[in-house]
Amino acid sequence: MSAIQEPFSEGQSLVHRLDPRGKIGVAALFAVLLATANNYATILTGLALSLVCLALAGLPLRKVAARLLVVNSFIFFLWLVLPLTYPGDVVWELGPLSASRQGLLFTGLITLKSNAIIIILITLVATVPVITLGQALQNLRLPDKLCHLLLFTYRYLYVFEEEFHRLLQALKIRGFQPRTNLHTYRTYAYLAAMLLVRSYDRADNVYRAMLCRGFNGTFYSLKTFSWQRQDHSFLAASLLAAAALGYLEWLQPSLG
Amino acid sequence: MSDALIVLENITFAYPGAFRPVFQDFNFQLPPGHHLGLIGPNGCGKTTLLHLIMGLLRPQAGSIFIFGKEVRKEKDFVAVRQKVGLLFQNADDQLFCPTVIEDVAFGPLNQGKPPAEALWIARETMDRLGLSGFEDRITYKLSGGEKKLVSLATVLAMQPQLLLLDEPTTGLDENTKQRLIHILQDLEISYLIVSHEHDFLNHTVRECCHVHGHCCQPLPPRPGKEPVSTCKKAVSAPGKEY
Amino acid sequence: MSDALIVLENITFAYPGAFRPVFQDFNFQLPPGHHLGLIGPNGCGKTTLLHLIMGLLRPQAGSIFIFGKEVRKEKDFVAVRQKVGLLFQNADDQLFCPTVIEDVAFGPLNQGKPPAEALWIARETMDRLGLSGFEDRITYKLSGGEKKLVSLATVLAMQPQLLLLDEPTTGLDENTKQRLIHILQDLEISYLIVSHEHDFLNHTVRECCHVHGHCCQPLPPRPGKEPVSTCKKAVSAPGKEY
Amino acid sequence: MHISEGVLSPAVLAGGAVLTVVGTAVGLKKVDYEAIPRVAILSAAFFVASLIHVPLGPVGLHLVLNGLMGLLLGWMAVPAILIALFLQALLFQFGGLTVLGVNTVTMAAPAVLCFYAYRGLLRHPGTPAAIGAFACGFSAVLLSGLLVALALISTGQAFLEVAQLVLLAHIPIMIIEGIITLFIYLFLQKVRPEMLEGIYAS
Ligand SMILES: Nc1ncnc2c1ncn2[C@@H]1O[C@H](COP(=O)(O)OP(=O)(O)OP(=O)(O)O)[C@@H](O)[C@H]1O
Ligand SMILES: Nc1ncnc2c1ncn2[C@@H]1O[C@H](COP(=O)(O)OP(=O)(O)OP(=O)(O)O)[C@@H](O)[C@H]1O
Ligand SMILES: [Mg+2]
Ligand SMILES: [Mg+2]
Repeated sequence: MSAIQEPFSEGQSLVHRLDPRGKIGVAALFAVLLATANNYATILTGLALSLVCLALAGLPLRKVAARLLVVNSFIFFLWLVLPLTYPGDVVWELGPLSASRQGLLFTGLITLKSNAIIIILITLVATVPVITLGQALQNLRLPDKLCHLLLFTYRYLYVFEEEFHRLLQALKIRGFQPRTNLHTYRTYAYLAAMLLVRSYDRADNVYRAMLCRGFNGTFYSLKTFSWQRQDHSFLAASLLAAAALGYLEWLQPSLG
Repeated sequence: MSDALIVLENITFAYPGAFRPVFQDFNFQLPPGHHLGLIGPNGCGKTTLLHLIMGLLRPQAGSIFIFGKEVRKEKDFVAVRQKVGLLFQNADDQLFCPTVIEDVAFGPLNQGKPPAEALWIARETMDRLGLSGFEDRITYKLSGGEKKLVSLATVLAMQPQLLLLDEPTTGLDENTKQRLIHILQDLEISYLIVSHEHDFLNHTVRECCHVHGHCCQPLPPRPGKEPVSTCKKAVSAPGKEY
Repeated sequence: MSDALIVLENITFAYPGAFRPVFQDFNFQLPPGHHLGLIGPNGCGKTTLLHLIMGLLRPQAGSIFIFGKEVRKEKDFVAVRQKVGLLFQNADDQLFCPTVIEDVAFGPLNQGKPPAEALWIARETMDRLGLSGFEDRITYKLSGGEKKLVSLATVLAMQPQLLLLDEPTTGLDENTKQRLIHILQDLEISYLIVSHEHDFLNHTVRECCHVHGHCCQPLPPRPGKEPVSTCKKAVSAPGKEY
Repeated sequence: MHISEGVLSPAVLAGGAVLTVVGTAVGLKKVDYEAIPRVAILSAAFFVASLIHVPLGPVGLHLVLNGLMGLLLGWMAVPAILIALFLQALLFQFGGLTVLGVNTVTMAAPAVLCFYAYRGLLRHPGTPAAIGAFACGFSAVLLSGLLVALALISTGQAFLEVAQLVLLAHIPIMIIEGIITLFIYLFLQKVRPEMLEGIYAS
């Protein structure tokens, strides 16, 4: 029912069982490597690696594809503009429009890069439930306050999403139909404002509840992580792969 | 049967992702001029039933007839929502305008009434519920009971022919409950009340009906002054346990 | 009087910006070993009273004594909150940790217990309430009734000497209410329940008390098997109308 | 508007990340423990409000509301926006990890700037405040659009036309955000003026 879901966090695959701290580190490393890469060889290798991970994670491919489709809308928009405006050798012409070879290659590079990084994000980070992720980030020494902001925000996301849903239904049963007019904008503004007012008061109550339970400025975490042999192997393999990507990117003559 | 206000035939409904359906081949009907109580344990699907009637949820199978006409598409339900009023379980979900009068006039405005007429209808409805003087109160700051009554006003302002009330008494004090009972007793339209409170049902409806997984088991009205047992008995009937 | 668990003397309290005070020269006391019900119309200040006792709100005038000691400053109230548990009206306000076990262990950890002991206490409390197996459930995914019981566990895990419950039954079905009644009947500590539901109060407390603007009008317990009328009568007593 | 992964140059990504770290540090300093639930819960409410589809002719636009977030939270809007964007990246894969810094800057910098720019105007109730609220919503999106364009152009001249189109696409959003922010402001002023206290703080 809820629009906010974590479809990838449930599963029993090898990828799901890895220590989240290792997965976060490796995902960050690969995301940065690929984001800085400019070489087709590097990026194709990266994409291949990300697809291997995807296969190992055993995620529902339909859902992954649906996500990728939505995410690629900005990239699609780039395809409409970049090849036509990028200077270079013309390979295609239609009236005043002309596409350049360099433009096509460049846009292709961006597309592959973007998809490779997103697949890594899906397979390594989205396979961790947000709650565990918050605890892992805390374990990785991110500021305490930031981690708690994350966990709190996530906790109340669902409360507000439900409230929002119910308010939308209230609009419906009172004959509201969205149109392009001021009445519609005012109604939506009221809806958002009502959510904000309630959230503000709820925050007061939550803080009071924390005080009642003896809160004195320290958050304790009960979550313990255990680093296992499979995590060692995963880290070692990832570092090797990263080295290979680095070699392709910086030590190989450009193929692109 | 064709004169029943609401007919649900062989409805199957499951929430997406839920592991079993709330309703399976479910049947229900509300004859005209009736005041019906609907009871059943938490999670048996009472709220879901009302939302199905209003088209806020759509069944996976089965047909719904409202005022004798089958309703299927969003367009059909838009028309239904003009004639059937729903009072939500939680008044906070129903009120979202800054002031009471804006909230009550919202429905009539959506029905295409000109602002002056919408305001007039809103005032008139509020008078009827004893809410005159509340026009410029901030809805958010009303007490629980006042919120409930204002919600009822927002629904009645749309001049529905049928009213569905989802647990109208939760969190209300005794006085407000009494006021609600009087208001309901004075209404000329049919209504259907979901409630866990038997006392309240005894004063507002003459028949109760118990929601099961497969049908809505009607409990015939009893003559005499003591319809309490009707509702009481229904509760102790074996329900879908959670 | 000095052995009363809670004494409020001539309390005046107004919300900032509100146009009249909720309490004016208000007096209240809770004798030890008592199970007291607190009733009154919506908005009469029941929730406010509990928040004053916990020091979540501060009165503009008057004194509060808890366990015979006057409490004034934040430091005093920090000590009070170790001994008095408050169950909030809304369970979503009370459960803010990601998982159930973390939420239940949050209080003991803040009391300075080492993690292992805190966990043990949390498990033990949950067992007592029939919640074993819920440890790793995500709090926001619990049903309404489950949320209420887990909230109660978070409060009991702090091993309070006195429990304040703010409308613990809203929206609960008959089964969950019964479970709550049994849990409360088995508790050895004093408690105070705010509720609009007389049935529930009849099973859990022997005395009721009606909150007025100026005092909390106690209604003496009646001997015999039918304490219903105690609570029933209180309701019809003239309250502060809104 | 989220920028996708893989588009921007390493220098721009790094710049965004550094600015976000600094902004978040400043913001977190201002968040005391009492404010944690408030910032988080407002952040959740904003996340949900951004799910509202506002119709404009045949298309639906999502609300951004970063101007309003600035008004209510000041500097604390930076960590709040960072968290909201991180969750969007996780749950919907909008934006991403390496662009998180840049996306945060494009949303949060206008929020903080508008807070300081329009605070004065908003302190005068009536028409000035109303104008201030509209301008706040309007210019926050305008600035966001400009920053997105700037990030694209700094990556390479090739993105000049793309940046222009992005900016163009922001124009209708600006107007709608202005109107919506105005109505929300009026609502809050009437219903819960305490929420706007940040405007009066020195
Ligand atoms: N949005 C939803 N998504 C998934 N399941 C839901 C949703 N809403 C309700 N349910 C489930 O559907 C069933 C019926 O819910 P419904 O709200 O109709 O019950 P109800 O009879 O109104 O209960 P109550 O007396 O508590 O109001 C329950 O098991 C509930 O958990
Ligand atoms: N945060 C607040 N700011 C201003 N006024 C408030 C606030 N909270 C409550 N009030 C007002 O104070 C009065 C007492 O409220 P309180 O919540 O204590 O009532 P209650 O007896 O618990 O009612 P209910 O039975 O509805 O829970 C009400 O008139 C209410 O409108
Ligand atoms: Mg219900
Ligand atoms: Mg209360």
